[in-house]
Amino acid sequence: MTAQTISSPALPIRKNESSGLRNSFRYLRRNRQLAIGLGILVFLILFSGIGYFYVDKNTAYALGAPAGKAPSWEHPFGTDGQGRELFAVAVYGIWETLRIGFIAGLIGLGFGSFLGFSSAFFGGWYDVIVRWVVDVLLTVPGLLILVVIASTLDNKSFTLTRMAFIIALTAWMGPARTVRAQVLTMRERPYVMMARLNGMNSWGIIFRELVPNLLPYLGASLVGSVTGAIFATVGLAGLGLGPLREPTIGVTIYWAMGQNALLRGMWWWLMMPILITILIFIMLFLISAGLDEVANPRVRRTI
Amino acid sequence: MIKTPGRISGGQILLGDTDLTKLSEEEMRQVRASQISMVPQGAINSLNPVMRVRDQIIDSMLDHNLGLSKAEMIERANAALEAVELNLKVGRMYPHELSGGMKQRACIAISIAMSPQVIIADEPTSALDVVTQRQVMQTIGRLQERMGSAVILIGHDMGLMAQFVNRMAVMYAGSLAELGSVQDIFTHPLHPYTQMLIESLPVLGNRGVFKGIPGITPLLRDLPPGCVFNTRCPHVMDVCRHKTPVFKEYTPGHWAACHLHEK
Amino acid sequence: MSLSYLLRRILLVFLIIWSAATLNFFIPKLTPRNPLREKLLEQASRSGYIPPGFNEMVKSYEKKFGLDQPVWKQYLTYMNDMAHFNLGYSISNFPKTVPELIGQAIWWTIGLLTATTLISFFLGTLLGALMAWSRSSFIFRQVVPSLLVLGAVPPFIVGLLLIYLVAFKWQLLPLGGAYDTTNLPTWDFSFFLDILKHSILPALAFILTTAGGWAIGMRGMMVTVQGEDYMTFAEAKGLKNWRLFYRYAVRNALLPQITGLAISFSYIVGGSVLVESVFRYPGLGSLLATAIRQLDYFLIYGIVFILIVAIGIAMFIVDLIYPLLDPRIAYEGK
Amino acid sequence: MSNLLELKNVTKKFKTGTVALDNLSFAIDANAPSIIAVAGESGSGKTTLAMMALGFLDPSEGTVLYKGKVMGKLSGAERVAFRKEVQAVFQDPFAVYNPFYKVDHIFEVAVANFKLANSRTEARKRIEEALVSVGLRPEETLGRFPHQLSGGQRQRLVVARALLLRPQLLVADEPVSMVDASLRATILESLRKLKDDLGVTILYITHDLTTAYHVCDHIIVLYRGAVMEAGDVETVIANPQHPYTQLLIDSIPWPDLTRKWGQQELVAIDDITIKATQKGCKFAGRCPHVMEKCWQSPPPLYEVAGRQVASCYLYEDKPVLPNEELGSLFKGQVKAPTGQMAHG
Repeated sequence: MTAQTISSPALPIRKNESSGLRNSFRYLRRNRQLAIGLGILVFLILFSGIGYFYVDKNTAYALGAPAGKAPSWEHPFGTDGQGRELFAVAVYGIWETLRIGFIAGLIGLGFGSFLGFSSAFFGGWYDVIVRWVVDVLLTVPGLLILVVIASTLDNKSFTLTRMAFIIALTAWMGPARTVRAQVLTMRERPYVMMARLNGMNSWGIIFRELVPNLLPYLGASLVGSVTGAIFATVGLAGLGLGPLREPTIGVTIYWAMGQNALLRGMWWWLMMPILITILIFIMLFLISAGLDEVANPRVRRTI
Repeated sequence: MIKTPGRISGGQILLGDTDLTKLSEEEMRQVRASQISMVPQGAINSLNPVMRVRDQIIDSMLDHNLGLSKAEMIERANAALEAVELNLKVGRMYPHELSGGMKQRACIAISIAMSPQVIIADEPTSALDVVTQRQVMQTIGRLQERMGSAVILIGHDMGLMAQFVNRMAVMYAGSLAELGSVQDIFTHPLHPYTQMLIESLPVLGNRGVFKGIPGITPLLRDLPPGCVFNTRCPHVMDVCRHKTPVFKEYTPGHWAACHLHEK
Repeated sequence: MSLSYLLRRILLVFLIIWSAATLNFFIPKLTPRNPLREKLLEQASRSGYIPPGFNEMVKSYEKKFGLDQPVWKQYLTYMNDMAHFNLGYSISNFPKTVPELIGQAIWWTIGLLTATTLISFFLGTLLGALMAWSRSSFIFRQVVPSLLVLGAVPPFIVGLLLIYLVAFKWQLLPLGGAYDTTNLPTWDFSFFLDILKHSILPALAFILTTAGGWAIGMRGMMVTVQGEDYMTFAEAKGLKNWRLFYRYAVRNALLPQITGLAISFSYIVGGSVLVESVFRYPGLGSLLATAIRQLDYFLIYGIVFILIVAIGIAMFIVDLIYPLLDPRIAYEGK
Repeated sequence: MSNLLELKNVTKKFKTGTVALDNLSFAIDANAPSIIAVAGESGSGKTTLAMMALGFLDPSEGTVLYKGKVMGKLSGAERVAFRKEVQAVFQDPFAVYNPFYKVDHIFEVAVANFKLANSRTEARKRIEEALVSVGLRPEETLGRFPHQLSGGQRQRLVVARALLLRPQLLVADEPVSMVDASLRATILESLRKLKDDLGVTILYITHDLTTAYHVCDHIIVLYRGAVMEAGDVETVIANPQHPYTQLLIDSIPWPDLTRKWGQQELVAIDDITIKATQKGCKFAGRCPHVMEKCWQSPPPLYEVAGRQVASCYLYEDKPVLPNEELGSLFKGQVKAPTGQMAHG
């Protein structure tokens, strides 16, 4: 007769909601791209992390080793025409490249998502201005802006960390746009109304209701800005901008091209940075595709 | 149109004397729209947003060797639009310029353009307001009489059934529970599910009485043995739990699958 | 097409060009010194002689960036110059002006980029559509997708790889340049073939890396579109497979791709600068790389400015085409 | 006169130019708990009205008053009180849950923000009581994620939340339209218990006149942002006076073979021609009885019978009820529904 007596049987629930770590591993088994991408990342970090302690940094600079040696047991990746030990260059170059990428990517993501959140949530003129600025700056190639900035600065006062900050200047527009779009759709969700009915204020809604759901997007955005930043470091160095003395991947490419490595028969000089760059970008691509699958389960199977 | 991984594992689907399950994909394609057509559920999104309405009527004729000239096809498309009481102007419009009711009528125009023998209308009005729903259903009804086709109305709204259909079949968890004329079903329901379904309907008068059907529908991959309704049936007997009832004709034209009536 | 749409687009182009010009004006000003003047003098002293008219050039720059003027006045003068494409002299190629040098190089860039962008867009979109189409053959659904990884790699890196393998190791195609410099350019068929031969590798580097992006985007849209009600209804209409594919699925999935095309110009140009410089292709990219090496500031700023203007115009053209393809935009605001 | 919530000459225009509500006035007196149906088709402005009552939308013109004070000018404490006293049940019982949290979240936040309990155990006890009284077993529902529960369970949890908060006004926006038909009765029954046992006034927003007829005491019929007819639900549904209400009720597909559709001929609507800027009666374009004056100015509310008003010039000889007194219709003794909700 009355409502109390009915209670529909609960839907079956998987027993033992085990620890987060085990769940993550189970998830990685299904999301193979993410797994492989993260695997490469761990490998690269271990490679340069361990190398950091065992490889003499001085050999990574010009005249630190005999010049023009082909790869051998003694010089695993060979040495370049100016006497750099390419194995040492790889160890420090990977480290520096990833470091620049992550510093610039994190700054870009932080600033971009702040703008995205605030403009979507508060709207009005502020939103209009942010949107226009982002639209315009997204149209201007970041690399060209960086070329103008970097060429104005003095090569001597250029450190890698400073380079990271400069690159961060062009890394925030993408996150600002994606975060804004996501917040705009999420802001209209009924659970936000529910939170307001529960007496939550705007900041509570942003941090307790929206941010947790945005994590996959923020992750994907971070990978996006890191990719952009690494592209920019390698690209700038390839054009001959930035600290050209430092042993980075991009700088090595610059010297290998400028010194006609191929014509001088030193193919390893060019191949080492190229293969490492390809590995780094494939890693970023796989991670971003994997995260994409987390964020939009609808468009599964990216590879 | 069963999408993979679904497939038809047995049985026949007869249209006249043809078994549709035996047709090749190409033959089946020829059958669609020209002999069996569909009025879709979500009319709002069932039209191609980048094509004009009339082109969407014509392209299906183009793909069914009708031997018509372009002009004749336009003629026919216009006739279809007129049949669903749409202005001919609508033919040159894009879907986003139409209201919900107009889109649904445009969809009907597409489905009847080749005068099919069977029109399958799958909840054709579930997204529409009651007045628009009535207009759309009355349009379908008039067309059905004029073309002499059969309309299969699929839906959960018993009210709509009572208003529109002649014969109806009640399905529960993938099986037929009852089949009969709409009078039979509403006045002498045989199957307990049908009875409860009818009792749960709000009617005018008897205000405040409003019943539900306790329990939940079983999952299709995990059906109970015997009669599929035995978990919710108030008249459940032992036999219902292990033996599947036979779908039988009890009075002329009135069929049901229930052990209660098997003597 | 609604007027407000058009106005918004025009405004966007102007904002892009204006910000490019402003960028070129203010960035050099960020350093406390007057780097332009210093560099000019440094250049002059490095080459050991002062070319005729050099003083005049210095003066023209001093006028343009004159420190005696208030900043807003400098800015106005500068903007006026930019509006007339008065981009100044090249320091290392004096007395050639920046527009002259750009004028020689820009056609190579435009030619290469237009061709490769179009090929890459159509190829990638088609592959993406076929990959997502449920009735495609095994090759498209299983094999082609693994090639998408190439899209992750920057174009110039693939360019270097191609140079090493195809041009250096197997010696199938030239190492770089736009034509064989041992032949004097004569406008005949063999010269044309020569140009084509030289452009294969840079174009390939570009197509291999950008087509993947188009394919991924298209595949995502095709998956979405195939789940739409109008696809189910279209199938129930008994349409032929190719009509379903082309008129219904591809036609709708293509729209976001076109928007993507407008947005991607920035990436395309950024990537092409490096590809050109790797292949020493005589376009704006190589010119930029040379300018950077020779610290030829006005040339750098000029090239950056022109490239951004070109991007703005290309975007505008795509935005004008878009409403023709999507009736929902065309009627907006009617 | 103590109105909990009052709308005075409220008009809402959206940026797109659509007028969602047009000069609407009415008041809800929390001292005479009742269930008021706001019925209308899509585009009638009923959801706008709900959002406005919840304080999620501001009117373009006119004022919304909460306990006699203008909504935008509430003090901090009054604002908190408003938030607690005016609650809602929404249409989609999935989307109201943040997928990141377990379903407990909607209870826990409410308990914390409105200080509903002194300790965790007390909070837990009160939540469980609320669940039990909507027919849910706490151990089967709490601690789960929304996707692990059925639609009926999720919606009953939302109703339980309303029960826990004991609001004075509950806005129920199509609470059963996305719930399986067999579970509707339970949810509607819970709503009625909220009114009977806790004295909660309920604004039942719906497009479905049949459920409105069965659970509500009063009804307001909206068409394109204006009131067409209002009054006791029994009178209005059984004996509609406004041509629009007549059309609506005539178009309901009753599951009754003796009551066939279409006693009244339809005036075909060419949807394109209806303009938002139309003066006069909103229904004039579709009305079978349309007169010249219908196009001039909107008709006032005529008292066509006891506790029943219709905005239609057909009843010009009847006394006029001033717009702002619409709320008075919903006060005083109400004839309770005769039957009882039951479960088969």
